[in-house]
Amino acid sequence: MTITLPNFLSPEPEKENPAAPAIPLPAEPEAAITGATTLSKAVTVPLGEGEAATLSQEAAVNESEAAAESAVAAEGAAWVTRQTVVAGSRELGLYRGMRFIRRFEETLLGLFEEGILNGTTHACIGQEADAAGVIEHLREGDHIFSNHRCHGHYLAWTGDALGLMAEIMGKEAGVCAGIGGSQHICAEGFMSNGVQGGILPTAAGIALAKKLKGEDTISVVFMGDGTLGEGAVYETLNMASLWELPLLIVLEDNEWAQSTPVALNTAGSMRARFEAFGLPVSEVESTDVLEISSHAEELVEAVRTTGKTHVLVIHTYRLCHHSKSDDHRPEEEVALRWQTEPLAVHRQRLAEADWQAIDASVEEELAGIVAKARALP
Amino acid sequence: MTITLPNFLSPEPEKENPAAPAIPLPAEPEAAITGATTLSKAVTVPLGEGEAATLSQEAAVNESEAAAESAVAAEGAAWVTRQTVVAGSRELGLYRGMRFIRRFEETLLGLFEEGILNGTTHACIGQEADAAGVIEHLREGDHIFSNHRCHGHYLAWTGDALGLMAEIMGKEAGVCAGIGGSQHICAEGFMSNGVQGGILPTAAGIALAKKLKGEDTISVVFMGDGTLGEGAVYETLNMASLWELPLLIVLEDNEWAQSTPVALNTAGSMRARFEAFGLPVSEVESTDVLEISSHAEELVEAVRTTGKTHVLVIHTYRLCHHSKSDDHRPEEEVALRWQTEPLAVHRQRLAEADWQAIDASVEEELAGIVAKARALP
Amino acid sequence: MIFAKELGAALRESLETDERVVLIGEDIIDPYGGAFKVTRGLSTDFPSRVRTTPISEGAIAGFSAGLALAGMRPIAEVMFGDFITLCFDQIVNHITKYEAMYNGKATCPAVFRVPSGGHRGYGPTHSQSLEKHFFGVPHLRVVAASLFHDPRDAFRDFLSQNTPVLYVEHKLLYPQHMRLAPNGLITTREGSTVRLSAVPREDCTATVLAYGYQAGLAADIVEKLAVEEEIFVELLVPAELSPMDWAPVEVSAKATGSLVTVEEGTAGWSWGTEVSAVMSERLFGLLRRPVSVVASEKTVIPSSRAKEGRMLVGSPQIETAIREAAK
Amino acid sequence: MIFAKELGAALRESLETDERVVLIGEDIIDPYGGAFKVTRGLSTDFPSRVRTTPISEGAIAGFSAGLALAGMRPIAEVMFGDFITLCFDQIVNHITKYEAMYNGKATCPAVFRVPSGGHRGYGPTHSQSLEKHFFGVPHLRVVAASLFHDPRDAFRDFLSQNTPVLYVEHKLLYPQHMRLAPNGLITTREGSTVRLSAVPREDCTATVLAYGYQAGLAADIVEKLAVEEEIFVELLVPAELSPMDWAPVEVSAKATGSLVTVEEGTAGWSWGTEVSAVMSERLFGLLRRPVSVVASEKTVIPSSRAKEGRMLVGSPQIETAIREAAK
Ligand SMILES: Cc1ncc(C[n+]2csc(CCOP(=O)(O)OP(=O)(O)O)c2C)c(N)n1
Ligand SMILES: Cc1ncc(C[n+]2csc(CCOP(=O)(O)OP(=O)(O)O)c2C)c(N)n1
Ligand SMILES: [Mg+2]
Ligand SMILES: [Mg+2]
Repeated sequence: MTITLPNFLSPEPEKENPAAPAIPLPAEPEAAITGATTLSKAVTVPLGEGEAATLSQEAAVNESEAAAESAVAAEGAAWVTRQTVVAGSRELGLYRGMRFIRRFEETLLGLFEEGILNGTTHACIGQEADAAGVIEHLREGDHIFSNHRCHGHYLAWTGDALGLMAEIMGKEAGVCAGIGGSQHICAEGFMSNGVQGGILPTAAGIALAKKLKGEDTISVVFMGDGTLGEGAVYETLNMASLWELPLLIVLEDNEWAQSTPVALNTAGSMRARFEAFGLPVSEVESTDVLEISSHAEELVEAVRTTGKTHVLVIHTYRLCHHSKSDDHRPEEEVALRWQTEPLAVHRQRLAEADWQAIDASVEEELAGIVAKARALP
Repeated sequence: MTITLPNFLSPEPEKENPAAPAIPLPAEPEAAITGATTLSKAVTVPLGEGEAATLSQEAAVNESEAAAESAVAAEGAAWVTRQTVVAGSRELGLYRGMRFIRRFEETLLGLFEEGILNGTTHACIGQEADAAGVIEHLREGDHIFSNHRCHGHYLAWTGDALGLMAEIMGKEAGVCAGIGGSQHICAEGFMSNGVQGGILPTAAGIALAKKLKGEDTISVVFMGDGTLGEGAVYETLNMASLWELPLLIVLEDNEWAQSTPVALNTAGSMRARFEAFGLPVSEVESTDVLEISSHAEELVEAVRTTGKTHVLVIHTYRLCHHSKSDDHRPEEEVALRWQTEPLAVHRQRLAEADWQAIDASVEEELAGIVAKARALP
Repeated sequence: MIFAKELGAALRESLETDERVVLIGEDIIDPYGGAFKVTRGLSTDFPSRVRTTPISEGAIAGFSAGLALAGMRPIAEVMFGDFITLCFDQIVNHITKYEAMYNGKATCPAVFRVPSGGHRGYGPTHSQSLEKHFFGVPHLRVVAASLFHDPRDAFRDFLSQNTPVLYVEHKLLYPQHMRLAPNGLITTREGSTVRLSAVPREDCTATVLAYGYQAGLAADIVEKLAVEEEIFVELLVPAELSPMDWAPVEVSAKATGSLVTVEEGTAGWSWGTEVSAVMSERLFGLLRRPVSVVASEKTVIPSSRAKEGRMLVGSPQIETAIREAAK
Repeated sequence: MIFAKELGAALRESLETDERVVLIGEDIIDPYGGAFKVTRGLSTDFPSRVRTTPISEGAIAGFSAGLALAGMRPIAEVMFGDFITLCFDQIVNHITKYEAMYNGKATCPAVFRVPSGGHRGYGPTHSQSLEKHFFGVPHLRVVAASLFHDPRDAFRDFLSQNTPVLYVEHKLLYPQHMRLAPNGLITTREGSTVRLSAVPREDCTATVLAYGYQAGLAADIVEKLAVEEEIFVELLVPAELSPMDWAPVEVSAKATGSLVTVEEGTAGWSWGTEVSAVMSERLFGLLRRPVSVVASEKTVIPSSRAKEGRMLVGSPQIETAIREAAK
C-alpha cells in the first residue's frame, strides 16, 4: 500500500466535502487508510477477475460462513453474493458495497484532479444505497441499463472495479477497451449510455425480448429526476404499460439535474406521471439501504411474477458535484444532507469494528486496483 | 347551381354513410341541394373574401339583427361573428358553421373520388362540434395550431372556404399557393402541420411569445388521441405548466388513431396524463356543440385570465374514414355513432325550417365555391 | 410479381425462418396491415412478433434498439419515411454507436423500413427522401429497394449480419411489377449492383447511377434512347447506398468516360455528391466531362402536382441529363 | 479576447438591441451560466428572456419554432451538439419547412447553438461534429464559429434575416484567443470567408479550406510551413458552411490548382465531399490533382485520448494533407 491518496479522500466526512456538517457523526478511524489489522475478516468474495488470485485465501476462510448465508444471498447467485455477503452478514455486505462505490468514486475524482484521467465523470456520492439496495435483488440473466451516473450500478452488478478503472483511464484493458469511457459501459447484463432519455425505450425493448423469449428474467433501468424532461420516457411508459413488459424503472430523484433544482424542471407530481400510464409506483424517501432494499425486493418480485412494469421512485440526494465542475448549491443544503448520507445511516446498525475493518479492506483493495490500472499499458 | 354532387353527398344521413342507422332522424329536405327559397334569411356574414361582394346584400339586411346579438358575439370580433350569427341567432350560427364544415368535407371526398384532387385528406366528419364550439370563443389575436385533420378548425376560424378549396386543388390562389395542401395551412392566427406531436411545443412557444409580449391573447392547439403517443407532448405539458403559458390544449379523442383503437394506443388515463403535470383538465363526452362550447368558454376564459395552460378533453367520434382509405371498424360501432352526430344533436333544438334554410344556403354557397375553385388557373 | 407483395413475402419469410424477427410499427397489424399494406396478413400468423405501436416513432426506434441488443431482429416500419426524423437520436446516438463503443461486446442489428418519396401530392411532410441525412452515419447501412432487387435477398442479408440498416422503399414502387429480368436490356449483377444496358459496355458513352424508384425511370429512358436514337448508356442500380461499393461504378465510368447520378432527394450534400467526389478523385483525368448530379430542388415538396412535378426529379430531368452525359 | 467571452458579449448585444431575442436551453441561467459558461450573467440582466429548460431538447426546438413563428428571435443552446439529434424532427419537418410550405406567410428564424467537437476525451456521445447531417437541409443555414470571425457579426446577421440557423461552436474554441487580425499571415475577407496566407495568392501552390476549430489548427500549419519551409498555401475559412458561397473557393483553387478541405466530422457524405463535387465540376480540367478531403475516421469517437487522437482529425492529418496538396 504505497500510493498516496489525495487529501480530500481522507475518510473523515468533514474532509470528504467541505460543506459536511459540524455535528458529530460516527468518526472514521485512522485505520481506514492503513487498514491492515482487520483485512482477513472483512474480505470475502473477490471483486473483479484480476483480484481473484490475490484474495483467494481470505475468500476461502469465509466460504463456510457464506454458504450459511440468508435466503437473500442464497437465491441471488454470483451477483448478489459478490456484493452482499461479508463475513456471513448481508448487512456488512451491503455496507462494503456502498463503501466500495463511495471510495471508488472519490478515488476517481482524485485521479481527475491529478490529471491522470480525461473526459468527464459523474459520481454517485450520496446515492450508493440505490445501487446496492436495488441490485441486491437482481440475478443472473437480468439486465441493467444505466445512464451517465453509472459507476455505482456497474460496480454493484459486476464488481469489476479494475475493468471500470482501466476503462476510465482509457486503457486497452478497460471493459470497453477505453472507447466507451465513463458513460458508455457494457458487460454481461449491463449497459449504459450518456444520452438522456433514449435508454428508457431501449431497456423496455430488452424487456420485450425477454417476454418474447419466455425468460423469467427482468430488465431494470436507472434514470434521474431531470431525465423526466425527455419525451422518450413517456413514450416508453405508455408502451411498457400497454404491452405488460417485465421492466423495473428506478427513478433516482437526487433533487438536482446538473445545476437545475427539481422545482425548475418538474411540474406536477413525479409519482402521478407514472400512474397516469397505469403503472404501479412505490415511492421511498430514504438513504437507508435496507429501506430502499425492502422496497426494491418487493418490486423486483412483482415484476418477476407479474411480468409487468413497476416503478421505484427513490428520493435521495447527490452530495458531490454534478460532474467535476462547479457546484452552486447552497452550502447549508448540502451540509444538511451529509448528515443522512447512506454510509453514516447504515453504520448505525453495524458494530464499529466491523465497518472499520471493511473500510480498511476497501482501501487496500482499491489501492491495489489503482496501482494495477495505472500500470496497465 | 349546375354542378352535380356525387351520390353520397346527398344530405340524407343514410346516404352520407352506408353504416348510418336505420332509426329515424330528422329528415333532410330536398331543398337542401336546391336551396333557393330561404336563402335571404339564412345568409348573413360572408365566408371568404371572394364571397363578400356576392353576398353583401343579404349581409346588409341582417346587420341590425347582428348588432343586437348576444354577448358572445359582441365580444368576439370578426372571427366569432362570422361563424355564429345567423339571422340574429348564435344557435343557428353554430349550426351553419358545423353544416358548412360537414358539407365542405363531404364535397372534398367527392372531388377526390372524381380524381380532381390529389394527395390525401383527413375529414373531421362527426367532430364538427369541437371546431365550432371551441373556436366560437376565440378572438382576433388568438392563435390556433392544428394538425392533419385541420379543415374544420380552419373554416371555423377563417371562413375562407375558397382559399382552402383552392389550396387542396393545388391552385395558385390557394391559401398557401398549393404548396401546403390539405395538412399545411397558414392564415392570420392559424397554422397546421401534418407531423404528429411537434405542433404541441410549437403552440406552447407561441404562447410564450404572447406572454413575453404582454399580450392578452391565447394560443390554442388541437391534437388527437393517438398523438398522445408522441413524447413531444409530455415535454410540452411539463414546460407549459412550469412556465405558466396561456395555452389551451384541445384533445379530440375520437376513439381511433388511423386503424388503431384507443385501447391499443393509450395506457392508463388520458385525464391523468395532463393532471400529472399539474394542468387543470376539463373533460366532456359529447357531440353537442352547446355542451362543448360551454366547457370551452370556461377554459378559454380561464386561460385568458390566469395566463395558465388548461386542457379540454373532448370524447367524440370520427364518422368517416381516417383519410380516404379503408375503414375496418365494426359497422355497428360506426352506425351507432351516427345517431349522435353533432348536426343531428343540435338540430333537435332548432326549428326545422331554420336549419333547412341553412342547409340550403350552405349547399348554394359551397356549390359556388367549388365552381369558382375549379375555374381557377 | 408486385413489389409490395414481394416485400410482404420477404417479411413473412423472415418471420418464418428466424424466430428472432419482430416487426414493429404503427398500424401494421391486420386487418389494416400497414399504411401501404405491406405487412398485411403477418400479424394474423405471427401475433406476438408483429406488434402495432402507439404513434411513438422515437420509442419504436428505442424498442428496436433494445430488442436488437437482446439478440432479437427487429424490423421497424416508419409509416412515412418523413418521420424517421423522430428516430434520429436513437439511430445516431444509440443504435449505430453500441457495437463500436462497447468494443464489440454487443451488437444492435435493427432494421428500419422507410416508405419514402413523392410524386403523389402528399405534400411537404409526407413525400420526402430523407435518406440523404443518413448517408455517412458511421456503422449504418443505407439500402434502397428497387424493382431490380428481390427484397428477399435484402432481408436475408440483413438477418445474416449485425449492422443496423435503413431500408428505403419508395412509395411508388409498391404497386409496380418487379423487373428482376427486364426485357430489352442486358442485365448482369455485381454484388448488390445491377447493371443494365442495351449493348456491351464498350459501346456505351455514359454511365448512369440511380437507385430506388428513380432507377426504374432511368431504365425506361435508357431503353428508349437505345431503341429510338441509338444512344447507348449503361445503367447501374446499387441496392447498398452507404457505404457504397465503388468498384462497379469506377469500372463502368472509367470505360464510358462519363457519369450521371440520379436521386429524388434534394440537391446539396446528397448521394450523388459523394459519388462525384469519390469518382472525381479515383478517375481524375480519366473522365471526359465532370460528373453530373441529378437531384431535386433545394426546397419543400409542394402538394400541388404541377409544382411537385417541377420540383422533384422525374423522367424529364433524367432524360436531359443522360442525353447530355452521353455526348 | 477569449472566444467564449466574445460569444457571450454577442448574445448580450443581441438581447440588448433586439427585444425579440430569447435565449433558451438547459442550465443556461446564473450562477451556472451554461455548461460552457457562455451565457453567464445574461439571465441576471434579462431574467424573462433567458430561460433555462428541463432536459427536453425536442421541446427546446419546438418552443423555439413557436417563438420564431410568433415574431420572436429564439437562440437555443443545445448543451452538447450531440443532442441536436433530438431536435432533428423540429428542424427538418417543422422549422425549415414553414416559410416555404406556407408560401412565405410565416417565417421561422430560430437559431441553434451547438457546442460540438472532440479532443477532450468526452467519448462517443459528447464529442461529435454532427453538422454534416444538417448540410443540405433545404432552407437551413449552417454557420461555424471560428477564431477568425467575430461572433457579433454572426448574430447581427442572424437577427437581420429570416432563415433558421445551426451555429456550430467547437468546444475547444471557448478558451482560445480570437485571431481576428492574426500576425504572421495576410488576412483579407470576402463575404463570410476569411483568407489567410503568408504570400500573395499567385505564389501559393494549394488552397486549404477549413472551418471552426480545425481552421485554427490549419492556420498554424500554414504559417509554420511558410516560415520553416517556404511552402506557401492559401487558407480559406468560411463561416457559412451550407449553403456555401462558392466564389472565393473557386477563385482560389483555380489560381493554386490544388484544393484540400478539412473538417472534424467523420468521412463520407461530409462537408468536403460537397466541396469536392462542386469544385471538381466547376474547375474540371483546371486542377492539377484531385480535391483532397480530410475528415475523421468513420466510427465512434473513443474516450481514450490516445485513441481519440488517432481517430479524429488534428494537426498531423492536416499537415500531411497540406504538404501533399502543395506539391
Ligand atoms: C439528451 C441529453 N441531454 C442533456 C444531457 C447533459 N446532461 C448530462 S447529465 C444531466 C443532468 C441529468 O439530471 P438527472 O436526470 O436528474 O440525473 P443526475 O445527473 O441528477 O443523476 C444533463 C442535462 C445529456 N447527457 N443527454
Ligand atoms: C409523427 C407522425 N407519425 C405518424 C403520422 C401518420 N398519421 C397521420 S394521422 C395518424 C393518426 C392520428 O391519430 P389521432 O392523433 O388520434 O388523430 P385523428 O386522426 O384521430 O384525428 C397517423 C398515425 C404522422 N402524421 N405523424
Ligand atoms: Mg438528478
Ligand atoms: Mg384519433
